Amino acid sequence: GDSEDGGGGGGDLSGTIRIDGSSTVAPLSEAAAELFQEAESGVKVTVGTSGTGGGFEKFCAGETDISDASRPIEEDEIAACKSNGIEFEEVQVANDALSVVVNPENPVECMTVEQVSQIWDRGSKVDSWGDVKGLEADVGDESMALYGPGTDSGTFDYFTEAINGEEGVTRSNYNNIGEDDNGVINGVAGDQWALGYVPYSYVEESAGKVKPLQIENPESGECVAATIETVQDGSYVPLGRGLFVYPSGEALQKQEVLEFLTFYIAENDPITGAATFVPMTEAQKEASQRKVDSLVEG
Amino acid sequence: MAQDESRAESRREAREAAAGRAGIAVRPQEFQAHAAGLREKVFELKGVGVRYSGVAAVKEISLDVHRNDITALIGPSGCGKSTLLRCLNRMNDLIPGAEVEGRLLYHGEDLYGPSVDPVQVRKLIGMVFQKPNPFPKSIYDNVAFGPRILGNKEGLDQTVESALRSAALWEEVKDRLDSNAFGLSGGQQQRLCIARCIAVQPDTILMDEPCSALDPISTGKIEDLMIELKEEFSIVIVTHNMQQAARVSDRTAFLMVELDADEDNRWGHLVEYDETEKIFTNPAHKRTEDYVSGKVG
Amino acid sequence: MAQDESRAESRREAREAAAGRAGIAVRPQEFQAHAAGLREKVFELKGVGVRYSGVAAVKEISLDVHRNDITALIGPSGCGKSTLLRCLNRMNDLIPGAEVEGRLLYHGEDLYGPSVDPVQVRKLIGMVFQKPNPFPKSIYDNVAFGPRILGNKEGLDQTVESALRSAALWEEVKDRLDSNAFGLSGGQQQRLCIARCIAVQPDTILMDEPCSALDPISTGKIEDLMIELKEEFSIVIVTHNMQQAARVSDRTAFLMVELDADEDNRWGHLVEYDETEKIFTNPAHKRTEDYVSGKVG
Amino acid sequence: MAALGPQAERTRLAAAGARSVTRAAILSGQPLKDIIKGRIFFALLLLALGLALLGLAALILDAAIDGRSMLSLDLLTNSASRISPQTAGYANAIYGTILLIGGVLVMTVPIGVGSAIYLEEYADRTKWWNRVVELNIQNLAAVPSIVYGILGLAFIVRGPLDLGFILFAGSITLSLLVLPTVIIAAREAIRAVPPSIREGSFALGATRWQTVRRQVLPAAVPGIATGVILAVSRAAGETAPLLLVGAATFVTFDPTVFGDNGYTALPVMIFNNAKQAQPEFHVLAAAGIVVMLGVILLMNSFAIWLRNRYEQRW
Amino acid sequence: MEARDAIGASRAIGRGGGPSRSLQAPSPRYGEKAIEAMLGLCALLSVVTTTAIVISLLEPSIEFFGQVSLKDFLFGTEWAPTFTPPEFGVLPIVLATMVTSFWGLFVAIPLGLGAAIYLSEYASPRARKTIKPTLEVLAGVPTVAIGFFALFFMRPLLEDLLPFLPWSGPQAAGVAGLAVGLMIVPIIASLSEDAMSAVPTGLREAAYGLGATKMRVATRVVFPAALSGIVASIVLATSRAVGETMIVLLAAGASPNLTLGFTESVQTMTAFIGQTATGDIATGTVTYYTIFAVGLLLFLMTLVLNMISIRLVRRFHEAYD
Ligand SMILES: Nc1ncnc2c1ncn2[C@@H]1O[C@H](COP(=O)(O)OP(=O)(O)OP(=O)(O)O)[C@@H](O)[C@H]1O
Ligand SMILES: Nc1ncnc2c1ncn2[C@@H]1O[C@H](COP(=O)(O)OP(=O)(O)OP(=O)(O)O)[C@@H](O)[C@H]1O
Ligand SMILES: [Mg+2]
Ligand SMILES: [Mg+2]
Repeated sequence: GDSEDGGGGGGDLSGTIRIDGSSTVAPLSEAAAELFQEAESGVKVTVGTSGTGGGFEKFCAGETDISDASRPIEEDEIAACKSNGIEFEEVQVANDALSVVVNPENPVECMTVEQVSQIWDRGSKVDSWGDVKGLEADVGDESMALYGPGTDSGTFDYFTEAINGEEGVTRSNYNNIGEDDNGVINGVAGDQWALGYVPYSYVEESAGKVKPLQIENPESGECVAATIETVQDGSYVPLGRGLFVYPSGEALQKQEVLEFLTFYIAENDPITGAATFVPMTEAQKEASQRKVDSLVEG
Repeated sequence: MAQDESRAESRREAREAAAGRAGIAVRPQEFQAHAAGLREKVFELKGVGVRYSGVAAVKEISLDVHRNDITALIGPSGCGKSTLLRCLNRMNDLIPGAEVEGRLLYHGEDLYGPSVDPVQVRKLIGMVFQKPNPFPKSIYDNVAFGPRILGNKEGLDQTVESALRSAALWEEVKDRLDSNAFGLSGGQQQRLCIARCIAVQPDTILMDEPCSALDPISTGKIEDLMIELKEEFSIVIVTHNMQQAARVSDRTAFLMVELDADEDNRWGHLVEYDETEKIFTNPAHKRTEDYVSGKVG
Repeated sequence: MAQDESRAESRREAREAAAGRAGIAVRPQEFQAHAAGLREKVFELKGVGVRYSGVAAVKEISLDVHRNDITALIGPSGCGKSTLLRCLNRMNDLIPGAEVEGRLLYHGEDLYGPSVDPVQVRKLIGMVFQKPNPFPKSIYDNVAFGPRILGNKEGLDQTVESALRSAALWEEVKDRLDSNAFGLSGGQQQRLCIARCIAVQPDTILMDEPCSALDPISTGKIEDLMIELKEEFSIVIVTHNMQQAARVSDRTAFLMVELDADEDNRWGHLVEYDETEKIFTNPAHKRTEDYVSGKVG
Repeated sequence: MAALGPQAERTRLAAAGARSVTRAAILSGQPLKDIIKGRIFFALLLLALGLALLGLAALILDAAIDGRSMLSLDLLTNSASRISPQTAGYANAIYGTILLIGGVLVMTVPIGVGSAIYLEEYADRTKWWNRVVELNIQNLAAVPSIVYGILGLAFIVRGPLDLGFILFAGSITLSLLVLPTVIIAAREAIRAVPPSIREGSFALGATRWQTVRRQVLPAAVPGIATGVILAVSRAAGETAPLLLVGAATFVTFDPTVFGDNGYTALPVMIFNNAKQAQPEFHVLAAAGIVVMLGVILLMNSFAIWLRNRYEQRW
Repeated sequence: MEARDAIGASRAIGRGGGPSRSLQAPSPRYGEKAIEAMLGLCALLSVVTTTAIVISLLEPSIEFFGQVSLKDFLFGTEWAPTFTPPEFGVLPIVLATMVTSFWGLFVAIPLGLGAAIYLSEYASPRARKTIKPTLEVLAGVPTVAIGFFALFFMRPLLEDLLPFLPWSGPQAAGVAGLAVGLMIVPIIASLSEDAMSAVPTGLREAAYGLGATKMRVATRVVFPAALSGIVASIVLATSRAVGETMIVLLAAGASPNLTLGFTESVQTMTAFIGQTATGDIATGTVTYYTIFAVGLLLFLMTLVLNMISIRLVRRFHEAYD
């Protein structure tokens, strides 16, 4: 019913929009697609989850209109797009945060980036709470089980880069949960001394089964919890991030794709709400819409 | 018996009618002279042998099969009766590794000649098997199968009826032609197989122990039938039952297993071939006598 | 022959020893008086019938089988010979839906009594089948199978050897006891099955057409063997070969198929049971005469 | 009795002796050890079977309990929804699965049965190439489904066939996956037709194809159908290869076979829902499993019915 | 003589169609040949499939081995292709595949064979007719369903039953293996039952005739005689276990640990492929090619397994026919 904001399509558009890519961003695009199709029932939107890499592969081959990405496009992928004459723009559609989670019974409330890095860095020898230096709460020397998501995921890439300084750098002896991030939640919920990291939305939905830690802002030195506000105002660093979609210039020539993206940005609040992500700020929305417009102009 | 005769009579009439032109005289029974030298030969076997994957099963069989005779093949199990019989309509072609050697003439033509089509051969030379093997279809479809694949779809009902009559089965099944052939008794099934075979109007019928799975009553019926059928067809029958051979056949061939010195190889060979009466009362060979008198086997 | 006799002698001694207590006199050969009324009965059948899933296969069979006799069951196919034979060691228990009625005594004991264990029965009453059915094991293991499952693991080599000797197979296989039984010829396989049966030292041996799959030479050997074995065991044999029955058996039972009025039901019944010679030369019934003279079947 | 001579007396005694031995033997029953062993063995067999069946029952019950709050017809008629998982359904996924399986049937039945006929009725097994084909089919039956996914991606979606991420490409991939199973099942069914039927037909002067077409195939149809259904129900439940050949996860319209605007399938949707953060989706996944099991059970029951109804006893 | 000729003629005409006793084919039967060729083509498709599989795996694998040495791949003990720096030692995931398959077979062989013996030797025909298809339903259950069942039902249950094991995390190699076992039970049960039912009744009767009990007949006669079929069923089940993706992906996790532990989370070869192929890895990178190298190894493993089984089956078979 919000079609006036989306450019006044009035349900008379038709055509198809193919979206593929990151499974992290997929819920957003799905919510956007669903809401958009309520208004524009003639448009068929599909959202695939081939992963960011798989998504770009298809995107740069001209097989999709929009690519979901939980990381920026890489050099190789840019080259592939270029060689196929695909123009694109990176458009932010939401904010996300990663949460370091522990069991609710665990007295620890806040950690510094160094402490998290101590635990997760390559070759880390930390396997009990006593090994972690400078914790404010006294947790004794209980052994610490670690949970992390699949190493092929954007979450993994983002976390390792933000915490350990380089993408893919991490210790290897932890419980790699793989495909289903609920595994981290269940693992940490079932073990009083476990620790793990997951996308913020999984914590939101876990109904208190796990406790997200506050992360000390490296600049201000204050402990910051992940909330909509802190993520939006940029104080939840370094684990706050943006989520992106990549529309192609060619696709934007189609009225329905343009309408869809405009809708995606304008209706950001209900969309991110449905997918439990952090909505964009007004400034972010404007920036995104500018990028879309510039791509349409060519 | 009078009834049987009249049935045979009517069948003969039907054939005469089918013959199409009145001018052709259908040979009356009396001409079946038993002067062997003069009689028409259906098969002439000259040194026929069969190998399975290189191993000889029968060797050096030479004999002539005459028209409108019932020729019986007897001998102990494994002597190659079935093997020999299956050469006569090239059923052995279907067994991988089976090779036939020697000369085998059918009405003077080499049955294994290069331009001979085995499918055509089997249309002319029908076969009935030891175990009744009706198709899992209705009685009607069983009999109609042959005519149908030959493309003779006209007058099918009539063909089926006359084949079933010839096989002395019509009366028993005429009310249930559409029911499954598996519902018939063993003997009825075997007669159905004979009817099925007759329906393609072969020239010769080969029968491999057609009664061995049947009870004496069914056996009797089929024996009667054979004797009736030989008016029209030439019949070669394999049997392990010497009484049966004695009862129905005109000529009998006795095959025996031969072993080589170290008992490693065994193959069938023809011991004696003569008029049935001679074989059973006054055989030329001791081994035949031993066999038919029940001393061995 | 002298050798054979001494072999038989030594076997008899072994059994006497096995009998365990000296008090039981093992009957010497001479006592086999043919005064039927006095002779020891192995089986007494009184109105025995068998139904498969409610349908009668044989009905009302009454006959006595005597000790150290070879008793032959003859009759056309399907008359229930095998069915009857399989009652005698409760093999029919294994066929779902098979029921036995009437009284069947074994050495005076009701074979189908409530406290009788069929497994135990089959240890005492061995069986040899139509198709040689050696286990897919070595020759030795085939013969040793029975003793092993009975837990008689001592002197196994000796048991195996003597069983193979009794089955007149020892000389042919003694050098290849470890090779697979499937490498033997059909006749050898059948003798192996007999050896396997003897190895558990049964009291009675049932044989269901033991030679029908064999060539005449093997058949001859097995017939000789049967005559030897009857000194020690009682034998009941089913055969479709009347000559065989005439050659080997002491008494012969002739079974025939009976049909009811509308030919819907058929079952086997006993036509005549008598000394073999009588059955074959001077039978009491017309149907027996027709059958043994080869007029039907 | 007194009139009996000494010989007869001895015979009678011997008989009595033998009788008592026999009596003891057949009444004694088996040694207790054997009886106990037999009982334990039987109990173990029952236990094995029971555990296997219990596994199946637990699986169904577990899914039904987890998904019970969503089990309604809406599940079959509603589309996927990100906004309100409580009212979401699998309509489009079910439709996608039906199309996929339809494609599998259309492709595997003729090709599978054709291959089986060739191998059983035509191929001369003494020729090495026929043996290679046979061996190859046995090997293919054991190749992991994920490898078929790779094949589908490299050869069907891209590469030589270059069909793109369309439903038909998924159908082909699944077809290749189950084809060996179908061939093996069809061969077995064809082999079960007794040679006597073929002989009967040949002896009437039928050609090989006439024999196959009119006798062997009709008699083998129940067996073939059963094999095909069992194989196809496996295809219906496959997830991994479909993920690779691009079954999209969010589709709110009924897909078409050749349309390039995406498709999805029931197991893919189940997998995707179960991974979500929101618990509502987990319930939806469990309910989806129930639907899936229902579909599989239906197909299997049909196969069993077919087998029992038309199976030819020779 | 004249009369006989006349008869010949009469039969010729009586038969109606074509020259009577001609032994030549009335037509060249091109149709027959065309059909045979088409059927042959169908069979050939399987060869094409294999070729395509090999090519689609081999091409990128060659790319992969251009950058990673075969030795490092096959004998390295650390598997971290997505890490920095990457490690390509495939042993952990191969071992994981073996461990989950082992646990699968550990339950499936006794359960499957037990069920098979029961069905073929003990069950009444009616019972067999209902139980066997029911078991076969289990073979058709989607593996995603079994995966979640393992994760959310079996894992907690097993922890309650076996509290003394060092449980940690929701995923465990052993649980995944047992779930794989549940999946392959019907394969073993159904195919072994076929093999046992195919043992000639004659052998059974021979054994019963010697006074063997039912158990002895089953274990000493039927079982050995059906061994080739039983081995074949187990090998097929093994390749299914090795190739199973969804169950291990969900229930075993993604930690490439070089471990034999029952409760430890491991990553199998299939789980690696399944996860990485749908993950965020950019195409054209070494990591991406890893998928194919692992796929090739997996393919070769199942191939070898299958060849062994065919050998075994053939060896045993020769002995029985
Ligand atoms: N398809 C075959 N392959 C190999 N050997 C065969 C084949 N058919 C028969 N034989 C062998 O050829 C020999 C003759 O067999 P055949 O079946 O012709 O005997 P038979 O006289 O018909 O015996 P029976 O009375 O038992 O039917 C036997 O040694 C048999 O083992
Ligand atoms: N397992 C069975 N179930 C049902 N009917 C059976 C079974 N076994 C035999 N019959 C039937 O019982 C009757 C007698 O069969 P049986 O096998 O005892 O005959 P037979 O005299 O041994 O014949 P043959 O000489 O052919 O061996 C037949 O009508 C047969 O069809
Ligand atoms: Mg024969
Ligand atoms: Mg019998």
